[in-house]
Amino acid sequence: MWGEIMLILKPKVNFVVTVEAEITPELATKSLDEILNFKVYYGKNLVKLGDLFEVKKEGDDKKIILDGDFSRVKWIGCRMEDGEILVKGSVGTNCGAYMKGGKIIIEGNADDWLGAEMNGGEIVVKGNTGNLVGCAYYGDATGMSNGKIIIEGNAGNYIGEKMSGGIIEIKGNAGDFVGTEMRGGQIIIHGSCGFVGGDMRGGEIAIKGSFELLPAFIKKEEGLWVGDVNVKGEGKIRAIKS
Amino acid sequence: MAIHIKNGIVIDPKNKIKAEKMDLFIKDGKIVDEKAVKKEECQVIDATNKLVVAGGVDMHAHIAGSKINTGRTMRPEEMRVVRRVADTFRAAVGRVLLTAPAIGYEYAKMGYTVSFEAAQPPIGALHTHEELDAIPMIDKAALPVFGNWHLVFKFVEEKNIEKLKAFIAWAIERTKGFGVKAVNPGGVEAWMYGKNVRSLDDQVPGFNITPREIITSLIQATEELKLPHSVHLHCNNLGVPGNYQTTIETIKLASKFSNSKRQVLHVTHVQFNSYAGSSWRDAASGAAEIAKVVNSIDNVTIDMGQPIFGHATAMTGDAPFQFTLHRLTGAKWSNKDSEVEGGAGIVPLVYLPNNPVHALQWAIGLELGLLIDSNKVVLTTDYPNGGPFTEYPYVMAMLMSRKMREKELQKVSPYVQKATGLAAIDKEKTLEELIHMTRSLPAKILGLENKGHLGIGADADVAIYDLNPLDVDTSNEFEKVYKALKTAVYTIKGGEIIVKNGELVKEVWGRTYWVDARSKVDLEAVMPDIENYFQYYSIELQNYGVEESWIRMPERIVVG
Amino acid sequence: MVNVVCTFCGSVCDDGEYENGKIKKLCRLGSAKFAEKERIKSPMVDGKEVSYEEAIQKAAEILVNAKKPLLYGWASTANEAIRLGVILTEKVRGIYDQCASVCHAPGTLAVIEEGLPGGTLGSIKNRADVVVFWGANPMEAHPRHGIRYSISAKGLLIKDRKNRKIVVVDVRKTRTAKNADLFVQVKPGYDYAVITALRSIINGNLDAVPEEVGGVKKEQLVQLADIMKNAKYGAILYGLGVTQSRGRDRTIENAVKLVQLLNRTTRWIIWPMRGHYNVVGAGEVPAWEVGYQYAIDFSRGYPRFSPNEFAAVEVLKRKDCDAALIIASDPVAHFPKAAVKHLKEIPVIQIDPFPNMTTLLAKVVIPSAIYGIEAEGTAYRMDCIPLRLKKVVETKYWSDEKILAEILKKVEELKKG
Amino acid sequence: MIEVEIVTGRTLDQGATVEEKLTEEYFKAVSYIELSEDDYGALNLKDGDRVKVKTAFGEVVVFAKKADLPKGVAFMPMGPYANAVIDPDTDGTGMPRFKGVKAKVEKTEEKVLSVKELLEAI
Repeated sequence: MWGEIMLILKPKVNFVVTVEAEITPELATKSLDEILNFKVYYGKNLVKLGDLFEVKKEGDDKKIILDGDFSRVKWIGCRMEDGEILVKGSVGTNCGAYMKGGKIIIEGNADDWLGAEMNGGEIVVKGNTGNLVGCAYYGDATGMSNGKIIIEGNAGNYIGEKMSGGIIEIKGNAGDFVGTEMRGGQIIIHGSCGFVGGDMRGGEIAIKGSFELLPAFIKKEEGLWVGDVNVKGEGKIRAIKS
Repeated sequence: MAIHIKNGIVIDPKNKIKAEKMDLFIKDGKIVDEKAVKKEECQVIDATNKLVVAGGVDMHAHIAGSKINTGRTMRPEEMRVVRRVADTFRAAVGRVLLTAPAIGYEYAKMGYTVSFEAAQPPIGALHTHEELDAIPMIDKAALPVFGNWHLVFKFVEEKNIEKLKAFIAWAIERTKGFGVKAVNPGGVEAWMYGKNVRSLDDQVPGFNITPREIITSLIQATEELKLPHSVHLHCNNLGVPGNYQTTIETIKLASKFSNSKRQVLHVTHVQFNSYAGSSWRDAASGAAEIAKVVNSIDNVTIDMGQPIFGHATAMTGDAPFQFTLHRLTGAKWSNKDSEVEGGAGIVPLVYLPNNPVHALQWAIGLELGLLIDSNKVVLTTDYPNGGPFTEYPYVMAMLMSRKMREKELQKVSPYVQKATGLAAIDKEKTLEELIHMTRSLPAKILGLENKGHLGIGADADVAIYDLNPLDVDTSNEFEKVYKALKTAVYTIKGGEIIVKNGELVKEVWGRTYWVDARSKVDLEAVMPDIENYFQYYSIELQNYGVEESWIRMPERIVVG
Repeated sequence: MVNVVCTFCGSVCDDGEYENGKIKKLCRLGSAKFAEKERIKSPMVDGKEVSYEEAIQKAAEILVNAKKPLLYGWASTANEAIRLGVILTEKVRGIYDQCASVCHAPGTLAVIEEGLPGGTLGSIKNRADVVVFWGANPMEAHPRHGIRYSISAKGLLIKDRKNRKIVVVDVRKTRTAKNADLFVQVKPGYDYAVITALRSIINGNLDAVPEEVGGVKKEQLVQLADIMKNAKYGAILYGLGVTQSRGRDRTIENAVKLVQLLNRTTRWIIWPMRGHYNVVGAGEVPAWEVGYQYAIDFSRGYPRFSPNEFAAVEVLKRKDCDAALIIASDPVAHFPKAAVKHLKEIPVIQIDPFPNMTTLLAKVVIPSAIYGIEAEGTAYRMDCIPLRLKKVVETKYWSDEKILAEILKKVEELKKG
Repeated sequence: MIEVEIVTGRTLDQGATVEEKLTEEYFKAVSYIELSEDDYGALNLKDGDRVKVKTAFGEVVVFAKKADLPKGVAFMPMGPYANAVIDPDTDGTGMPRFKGVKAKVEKTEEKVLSVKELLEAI
């Protein structure tokens, strides 16, 4: 999809346990030697990237292709600020966590914690995603605060909890507890979902399919509810007219 | 092995040594006379031009038991700060709330060798001791809480001091505790009905007694028992604007009593009880008034409860206050009503320099530290209520340098200028005073004769810092002072080198002190009352308490 | 006759009387605990009987050689053993998880979000005029809870059952529900919505509440809200009906918010009905040692917490461990099939007094003494009250504490090479 | 065939035998499903009859019992039989959904596996 492909990684072993590889497009700007020696966690062992992946380097631009099944590789694109990552297969947990800028495209599925506490940039998932998309990590006050996540398939539970800004768009269905404690930003669901907007203070959730409204929202007009009244919230839940 | 600390500059206030170049000798865990060692067999530590002092003594921190542990559970965001990856030592994590290994390691690195858990829920005593036992490096003890215990209420109501004494002796033995702590006496019982007490003369719900009577009875009993430490009091009305008057009234309760060795009342984290004004909108400092009273009375000591800007977690036995704080901040809140003994609460908070109230609290702490006679005020942050204990060096440097205070005042809310007298205080305490406030004074207040000093026979707990007291200008070189005090060049605990150049070199396990005053009372006389009251407990009397053999390294201090 | 502390459920009744193999005062579960039953006869490796030393050597080798071992169980052992287990997990850089992760761990997540406004069982017994069991059935899971602490316990202010109102909220009419003053039947999966409705009613937002929520009529919701508001001292005691169904931690979090609200005008507490006798210790000990209660990964040499990655069921489903030590627990019987599958594929070490389904697939089996009968140690009751477990019978079996201490020693030797 | 939502949980019998998992008593305590009177009747069941419980996650044969339950709600004691059919998805919480799993239940002549056979079948 890009004119020039700058760094290509391909798994070369069957991962016995998951791998934690905090790879960002920044890596593509390093020398091949540095890339091969980049440290990743393989269970308790700190190993070289080159031990687990085939590495092909074709330039210095901040672009990476992850070619193959990365569903057992965690923390891809975590804290990335710019550049692009294309995952040709599926990706493991915490992909794009704390992301500030740039773009991640996932052709397969994404596991839990996609774009957690994301603050900028864009993530596109062609397949489905797991749970906790754009959420806050346990103990933190704010989830996604900026940026965009587009999911072409379905998403799991707990989407956009404590979200304060940015957009999450789900083309398929979402699970339960969408936008709990949300304060800002927008969640758009083209399919259906379960409970929405518990303790919502602000922001908007728009849903095309069916959903379960909690007994803490007041109907303002046809297809528009405001709440959660228990936190004197001004969050909007909107039914998208088809 | 014996150790010879050579050419250090020693400050040892208890033994009236004011920055003297001298050698120290250590053998079998004690400070010994030069003649007691063979010099050629000693490990020599060259302390040339370095400050040599006794290990620090933290007399009031929350380091073990259900409160801090619930705090940890509540706050995974605190545990993400990695201080140490596991190697020959344990992994250590925590931002302000630390794991047990991290607590021991951080105290040791700072040159502190003793810390007291300041509020032990009696029925949870075994939990507190399990956690104390998990803290390496330091000596420790726990103060069980008495101020809302129904059996205390009963004996106070009956005005039966003999039974109260017997009960206290029984309870501190059962809890393997060190002394008598009281938290918001009567107020926590009121909280069981959703209320609090507001003055020393409010009636405690369900009992015909007042906080005043609880406090004076506890002091009388403690004094008659001649416990090493006095009553250790967290006053009523904590955290309420205008509370400084209650604090002053409370301090004055001590004037009826006297003790030739020590204070008869220690009032703790007084910063939280030094507010003038009628609401947070017009709150101001009551520190000067409190200082005046403390300075004029000979039998009361205090500790600061200094807030440090940044993260903290409020955790006290003052359950109604914790609920108020939760309402005020909207933060998450844990509460624990404990049988018929008391309660506790936990609320995370963060002290922000720009927040007028937080800046006020910060300034009040410093005012207390500056205005109160150095023989009566101990340095604490009421860890983790005011913030980390690891910032004691910041507080020390601030008390020694007006210049540093002026610099810091620039960064805080201007509200401090009108609501406190901090900016006008030109007092600069000396390094010797600060060594006293962090070593010899807390040891004296706690009645620990072998701690906080370097005289012959003292425990060989020594801290060596890269600071020459004969040379340093504490008024101007505050950055240097702060940095030097933050990390010890050497920490020696019980005669073993545990820290070198700020790095851990050996893991040791300290002692747990507890006080046994049973021989001074008629336990038989009080047992029927205790047995009768156990119908209101959810465990059997025979399963209540902690045996010495369950503790890693207990040390019994017998009274009488 | 000696006093014993029961090591079955989270009630940890400490008034048992034991004499010559006979137990008095305890419930059917407690009596079963003290009854003689089949034991694992000897340490075993690959089904062959070996010495303790040989089994421990093998166990240590498996743990040291693994890339990421899972050390799971801990709810039915003493704190002293748990502490060594946490240190062992840290040493081998594995994953520590405990039974709460299939039991009450969602409650821990709720504590993280909103805290735990609670009290000891003694405060309920002495003060509670209203007790709400939410998705909890103590009559079967904690048979003496009602008599000792909650339903009919005689306390300081509440002298008998007549002074106390018992409410049960559940999806089915349990034995506990049959003894309640009010039974509120909720449609499975709608506890969260029902709690939200109660908050709305108490907050004065009756308009936001439709005529029926989660199968409960508005009228009954208003009735329950009134009972709650008018309580002098109320307690919500929740069980697995909440933690294991739709909403899990979010439902509990919502209940904590309800309790926060109620405390503005009266006194309420909330507490989980913890299952195993020391499942609380299995969380408290790692909390003070390494900062978290469960689902803790040490692969980087320091602890990290993430329930959906490091809780045992997820670890196994994701095939994210290559060895397992199972202690004082039987995941093969209690985990979903999809998780058990991976246990069949990796070397498993089991430490337990009794043969169970995990024994059937374990490579190394190390039998242990029973705490509270054959070994002494510390356990925390469901309300975190510590109790000392007693040893009343001599045994040839090693305690978990001793077994773990020896494994730890061996692991250190192997690591030094 | 009927459709139900299964909840699982502890029972006194399960609790009393949990430390004897390889015994007949434990087998009896956990290898059944409780159905409402309506559902029980709809399947024409009688004492000792077996049913096959099928969910999206597996199937298992257990004994059927009648109990005081709302129609459409079924109860299984916690243990290996329930775990053969419950939802292993933790929805990101680490906790599988042990309660509230949609299932189809039908009468069967197949035998109820022992716990050992059940493990072998995984």
